[in-house]
Amino acid sequence: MDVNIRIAGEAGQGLLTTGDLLVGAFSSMGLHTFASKSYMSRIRGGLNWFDIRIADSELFAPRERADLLVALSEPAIEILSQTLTDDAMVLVDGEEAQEAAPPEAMAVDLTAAAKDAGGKPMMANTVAAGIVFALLGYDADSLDAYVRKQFARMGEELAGQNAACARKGAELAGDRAGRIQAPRPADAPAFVTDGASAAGLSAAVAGVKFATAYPMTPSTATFQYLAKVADKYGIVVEQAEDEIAAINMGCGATYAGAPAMTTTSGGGFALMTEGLSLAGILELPVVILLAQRPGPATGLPTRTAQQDFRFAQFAGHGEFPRAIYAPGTQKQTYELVRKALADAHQAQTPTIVLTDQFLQDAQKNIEPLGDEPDPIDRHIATDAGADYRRYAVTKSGVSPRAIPGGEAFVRCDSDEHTEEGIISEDLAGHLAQQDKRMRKADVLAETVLEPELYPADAADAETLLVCWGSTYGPCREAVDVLREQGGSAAMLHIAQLVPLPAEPIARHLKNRMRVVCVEGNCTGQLAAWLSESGLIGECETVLRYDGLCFTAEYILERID
Amino acid sequence: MDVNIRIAGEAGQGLLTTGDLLVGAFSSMGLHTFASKSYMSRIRGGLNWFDIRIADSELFAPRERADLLVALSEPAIEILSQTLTDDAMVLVDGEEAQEAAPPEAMAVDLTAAAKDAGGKPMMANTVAAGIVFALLGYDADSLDAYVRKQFARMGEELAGQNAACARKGAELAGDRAGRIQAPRPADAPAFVTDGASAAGLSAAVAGVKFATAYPMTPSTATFQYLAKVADKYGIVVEQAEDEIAAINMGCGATYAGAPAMTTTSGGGFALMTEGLSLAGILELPVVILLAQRPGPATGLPTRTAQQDFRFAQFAGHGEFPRAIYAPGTQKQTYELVRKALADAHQAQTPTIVLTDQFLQDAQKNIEPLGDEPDPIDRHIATDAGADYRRYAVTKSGVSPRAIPGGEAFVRCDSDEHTEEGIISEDLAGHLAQQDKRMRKADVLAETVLEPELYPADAADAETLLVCWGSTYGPCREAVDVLREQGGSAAMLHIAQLVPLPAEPIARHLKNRMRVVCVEGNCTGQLAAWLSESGLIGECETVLRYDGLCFTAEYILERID
Amino acid sequence: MSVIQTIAKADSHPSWCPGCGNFPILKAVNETLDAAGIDRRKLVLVSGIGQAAKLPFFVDKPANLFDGLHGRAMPAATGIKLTNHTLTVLVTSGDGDMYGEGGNHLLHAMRRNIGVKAFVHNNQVYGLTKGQASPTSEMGFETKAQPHGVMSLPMNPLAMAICEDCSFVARTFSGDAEHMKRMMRAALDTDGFALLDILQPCVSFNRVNTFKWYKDRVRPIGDDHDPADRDAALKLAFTWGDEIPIGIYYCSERPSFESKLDVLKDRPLVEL
Amino acid sequence: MSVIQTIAKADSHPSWCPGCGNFPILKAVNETLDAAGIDRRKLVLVSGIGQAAKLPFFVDKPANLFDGLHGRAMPAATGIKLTNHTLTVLVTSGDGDMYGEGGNHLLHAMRRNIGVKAFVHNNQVYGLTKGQASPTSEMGFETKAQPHGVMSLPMNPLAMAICEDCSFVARTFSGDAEHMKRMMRAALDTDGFALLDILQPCVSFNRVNTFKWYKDRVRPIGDDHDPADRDAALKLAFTWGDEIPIGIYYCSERPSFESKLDVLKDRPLVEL
Ligand SMILES: Cc1ncc(C[n+]2csc(CCOP(=O)(O)OP(=O)(O)O)c2C)c(N)n1
Ligand SMILES: Cc1ncc(C[n+]2csc(CCOP(=O)(O)OP(=O)(O)O)c2C)c(N)n1
Ligand code: SF4
Ligand code: SF4
Ligand SMILES: [Mg+2]
Ligand SMILES: [Mg+2]
Repeated sequence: MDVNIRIAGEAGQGLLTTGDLLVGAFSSMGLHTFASKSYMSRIRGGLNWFDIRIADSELFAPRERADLLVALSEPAIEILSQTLTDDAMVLVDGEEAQEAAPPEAMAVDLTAAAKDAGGKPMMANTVAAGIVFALLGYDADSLDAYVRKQFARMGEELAGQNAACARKGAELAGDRAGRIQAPRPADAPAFVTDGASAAGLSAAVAGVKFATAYPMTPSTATFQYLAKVADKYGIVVEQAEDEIAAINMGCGATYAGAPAMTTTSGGGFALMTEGLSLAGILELPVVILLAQRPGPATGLPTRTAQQDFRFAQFAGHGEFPRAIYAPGTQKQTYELVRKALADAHQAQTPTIVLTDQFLQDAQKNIEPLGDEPDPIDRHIATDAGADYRRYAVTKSGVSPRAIPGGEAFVRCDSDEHTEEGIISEDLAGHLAQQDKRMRKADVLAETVLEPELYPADAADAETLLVCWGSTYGPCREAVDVLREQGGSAAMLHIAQLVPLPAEPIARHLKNRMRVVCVEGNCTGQLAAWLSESGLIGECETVLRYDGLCFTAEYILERID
Repeated sequence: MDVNIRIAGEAGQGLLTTGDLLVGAFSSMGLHTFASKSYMSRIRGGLNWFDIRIADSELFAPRERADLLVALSEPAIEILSQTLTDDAMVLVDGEEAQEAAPPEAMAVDLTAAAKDAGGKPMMANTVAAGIVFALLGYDADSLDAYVRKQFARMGEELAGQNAACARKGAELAGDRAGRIQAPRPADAPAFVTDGASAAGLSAAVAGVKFATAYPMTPSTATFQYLAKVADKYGIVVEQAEDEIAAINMGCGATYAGAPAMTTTSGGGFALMTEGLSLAGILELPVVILLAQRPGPATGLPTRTAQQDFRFAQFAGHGEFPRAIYAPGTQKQTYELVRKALADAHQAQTPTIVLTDQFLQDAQKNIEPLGDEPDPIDRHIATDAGADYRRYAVTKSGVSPRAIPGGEAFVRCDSDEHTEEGIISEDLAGHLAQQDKRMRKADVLAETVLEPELYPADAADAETLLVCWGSTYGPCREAVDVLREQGGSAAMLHIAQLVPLPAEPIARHLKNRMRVVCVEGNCTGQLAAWLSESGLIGECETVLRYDGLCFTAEYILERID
Repeated sequence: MSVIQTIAKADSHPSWCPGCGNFPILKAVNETLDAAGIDRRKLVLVSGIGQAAKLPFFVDKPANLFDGLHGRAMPAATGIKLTNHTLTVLVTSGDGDMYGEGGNHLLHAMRRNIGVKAFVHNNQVYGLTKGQASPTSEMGFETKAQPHGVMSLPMNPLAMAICEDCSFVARTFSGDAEHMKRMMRAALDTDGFALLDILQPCVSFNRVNTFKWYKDRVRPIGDDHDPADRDAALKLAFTWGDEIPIGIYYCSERPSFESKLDVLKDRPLVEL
Repeated sequence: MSVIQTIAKADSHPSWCPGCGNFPILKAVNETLDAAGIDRRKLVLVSGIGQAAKLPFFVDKPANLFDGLHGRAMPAATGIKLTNHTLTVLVTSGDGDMYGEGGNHLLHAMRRNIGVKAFVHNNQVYGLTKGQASPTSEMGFETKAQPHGVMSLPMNPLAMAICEDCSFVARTFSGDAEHMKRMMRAALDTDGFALLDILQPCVSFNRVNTFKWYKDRVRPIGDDHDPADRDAALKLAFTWGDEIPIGIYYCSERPSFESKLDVLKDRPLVEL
């Protein structure tokens, strides 16, 4: 039992305010909530929407059709009224929107209502929330309480006005109250996060001390999250003049001993590839959060995609080991940013976390993520002396890591070098260093994350949907539907793509009647990687690359 | 029957002058010649060498051991005397070198000899050439004639002095004359070229009008070749402030209608990947010559490698079609730079030619390459009018290409765009454009270059060495040796890697007892690509990544 | 099931915020091109990525356009100009684009003195990415990426241009249409590289350097200023605060890059 | 069969050409570090790629060093300094590295005024890649890549630095050891960012700006020059030709970037 609420209008109309309010309020009631954003690359105008799904059991993805459309502009009505379920309700604000609305739509002048209730015009958002609450049959008290708490720090007066507006909304719903059959509050946690914040929080908690980036959608939210919490965690957050500077600053910072992260999207990542190679030869634990969006080039800046995995896999000239992670949920984003930092420090090599616009922006209420500092091990050798050799050849390939400022002299060089880190053209030495560096791929492999089979006991499900990254949720929900319908289906989600956990994947792929790779790109990048790794031959795919995220419906339609 | 002459010493000692003189003289006599360079990343000092192989039949590769070492420095003796055949001769110049030389070495003061002969000190090189000629038993007259012709443009006096020095050298050989058994002159052509020049000449002939680059070894030689012939062919050659500027200038130039090329090596290519993606979405026929050297990062700037194929394959964010070529010989470099330009213009998408330090520098005498302008078809639609749509959706994916300045307005945009080239966030339009762009992969596939089986009739050879790029020569010679020894071996050389000529490769791979990929990297990049393409499973490899080029010996030692 | 793909209708042009300083700039560009009698078929509008960089899409009459990568308008424009120097090549882009990501290209374009004209919409902020500091943001400017305010000195692009002996260096203000048009025209009439910095309020993200803020400060440069006088020009370039000079700071008689290339003497490269 | 891999023996250090201006620079660096009493364990030498950029490998006493990518010494140095501001971070690199590929970073390092010192070995040529023009090569300078001579105006890094209010801007000459050491010391003693341009003959590829050429032209700046006087400093920066001023052009009292960050007040980032 779930309801999907779509709030739509122009950029600048305050959709996010209404949306955030509702997400918070629903979550505070114990409802399971999943919210996602769809917006255009502009500051005003256009057509944006904010989807909020609520349910009495855990949600993992958005769905395509909405049960309630709150439309604040004409195009919002025109375009999105084709995306509703059969008995959906429509709430419109504004004259233009009203004209375009179907006759049965509920039309309100939200701003007038806010003023009516003694509030300010911008509290129209709270009125809208009040109406939505009532339409769903929820008690106005819960919203009132949440609103008061939320606006408390702005002073009692404002909080009171907002609460009045919320109640005004409930009132306006009139006899439509409860018209939409809504899930009952369950015991879902009140803590809400999106992928971008989960990534930022994870980095802060894991001890990132140096964060630098050049703004680029959809990665900026993580960078700005770090800026916001910088004082609390003691982080230097600096906007770089360009992405090249960002990654090279990161190389400098990790050399000097601070865990460092940089955030970017495809175009910025492209500019970082030379620096990635630098981190490879200098053996620096640089971590890149690559939040994907559709390319090529500028492409669709505010949309979602999973197109840059293979680019990330081979990015940078020359050969060096790396790890690539692709978390599926907000929680896993938190876990894997930490793992990316830990692995990078353990193996002394760069690692990359792939997210995307959908995951960056998607909000969900989950068990609170730890926010106490809990730094990863930097693996710093504190006993290094004057005879220290930064690139000592070892069995594992990992050399003792000292940082400058102590007894040891720390020398590193982007040319091939001796064990001491001094430029050298000795080819035997080069072979020793190259082999040493490549051996670290095994170090990364030792702690590789197992793919997740869902349901965990579906070892003999006939159809296996294989996916990575943010496709987790939609795939999982598709599997639920298939199984409810009596199908024999499961999902295999691969959250660490490099090194590939080949053995467990092979095990999970064995004896399946049907394997389908579900990916947000048009070439089947995971499918190709599995094929290269000898794990599958030609393989069925469900690909989406229109810029929107997957949904269970989208997948189900294509695998029947 | 072949002889390998190794001229070694410090940077700045004029090795190249001696080497070039000998290569020219041998070639002018009809000998088959193959010369390659090994040098350090410095301007003076160190240890460089220049290998010249001569034979009475065509040569394709260097060999590891030398029959004659001309050593101009102490390390040249010490290090390289371990690289000689059993009855090799050694010629040393300079006091230091003399002391380190084996007793049976021939020691000469070349500079004194030059002065003796009435020449200048720098003509010591010509004296050395004279000695080498004599040791090989070749007639001093041929060298004399070649030297006179070569130095003619510097005036009769200098030419005469050089000729005298050459004769002086012959005289100094004394009774050692003819001591080395040398091949008889055959009917090899006098035209000598290296890969770098062949690439440059091809570009000039094919009508490249705009060349821009930022200097980077080993690509610079091609760029400087273009600068040299710029006036003759009417080319604007401009050094860019960085590689990012280079590729973006190339995008601008191709948009405006000029065939354009940029040359770089791995690190510079990394900086170009964002621009590559731009060429992908703008559908511009930008061509990159990527001359490989060992990485990561600065790596070994003057050495050779084949490490950047997969990086090139996936470089650039988002998904778009491209073609990648990897010529095996100087002649094929000439052919494939042209093909890269032609294909790029036909499919309106970027293409990449992979060479490497070995191929860039390797000289060989071959049938003269055409130097008359013979421009490729730019596929420009001259009849485009006011209603022109740059990105018209067509069946092939290729849209009519107009250039600005005529009746048609030419609009292009790095964001996703309408058929008119106007920024658009319409997702249906995006799908249409993305599908259109990707269809061009088929256009590229239509003209894909077949791999070469050597020998051509070796369809049932048991062992197949599979290689790409400059490994052609060493592999081919290894196959010759195996077959001479009664083995059943062949080579499959894949000179176009993307799109992969899968069908013919599959045909050639069928029923082989043994398939070995021979590559200049440590991860087996072609092997992985063949595996991804479903053409082979796990496969044997012979990899070399010490910075030196392959030789037949190296391969043979590893496949027994 | 309906897939929400057709949102073309919502894709209104221009996509700027109401009240944005880009509107008057657009109008001035349209009018200047008309006044200068520039054949739009011989015009290429080049830009990078950003709010300002969308200008080429919004001009009133069709023209050729090349919207490249963020920060890379100058090299693309250089490639276009060298390939066909009979074209008028006009770059319109933002301060982040031209002074931040593209800083190196601007510097070296000035050295070359390529015959491209650049109009930089200087709103002292990153508009399209929602309000981070740009290279010209003032110290103390607070944003979500700079919660403690900008700590770096704003860049001085005009001083830099004067030092590199740029052919034409001027500043104007989007709030003064006539001045803007005069400056744009003068830039277009320049032979070599022309840099025109346009002060432009961003109503959504720059609450400090507002229309009024600029309006209160801009002061046209007096007739007594000699644009050939480098020292005087630099003095103007260092004037920023209570007073901001607008007008032509500096002119230099350097020949354009393309005029020096023998290979372009007879005809443009594209015809060779 | 012998594989030719062990050429370590031939890998002599320093790997510069005999007579190169880098040798006296190296000597001056060694002596200045000694004179300043800098604990080499608290020193990080940072550079990019090029002949000049090899200096860190050749210093007489061991130090920490970071030899990064071509053109990217400044951002790496910035990352190092911000991570541990108790370290002395000294960049030594070439004109191509710092003014060409790295131009944007230099510009923005000045804006930040990060407490890094940069010594730019300005030989007006690309040495390591065998003689192409650099951003400071003079017009008409002929090379294999510029057979018709350089057509762009040489960049004026000192003027640019003065315009961006760089804390310390000076020029010296590798042929004047005492002067060099004085300038190096003054740079090291600067709190914010210091730019020291060092004129350096390249005997292999620059046959125009030779030792004699520089020697005949360099002229120490008189005591009457006030480095706080921007206009006077700019005048010096535009003096190039028969006379080239060496000495401190400009000084500014801006606080360093790192001194403004609250989070660094108590201890360096690396200890947090
Ligand atoms: C390589 C790259 N990095 C970052 C971005 C994201 N980006 C787009 S526009 C922009 C800044 C725009 O600022 P400005 O140039 O001042 O233009 P404005 O929007 O203010 O007019 C940024 C950082 C990008 N598109 N490409
Ligand atoms: C990204 C990249 N581009 C190009 C190169 C090649 N490269 C190495 S050093 C150099 C120029 C060196 O010139 P400069 O900085 O002036 O130093 P110099 O050798 O003259 O001391 C270049 C172009 C490189 N290593 N990396
Ligand atoms: S964000 Fe600022 S610059 Fe962009 S359109 Fe809006 S007001 Fe103009
Ligand atoms: S090439 Fe020039 S800069 Fe490099 S070491 Fe030789 S003389 Fe010095
Ligand atoms: Mg701006
Ligand atoms: Mg230099």
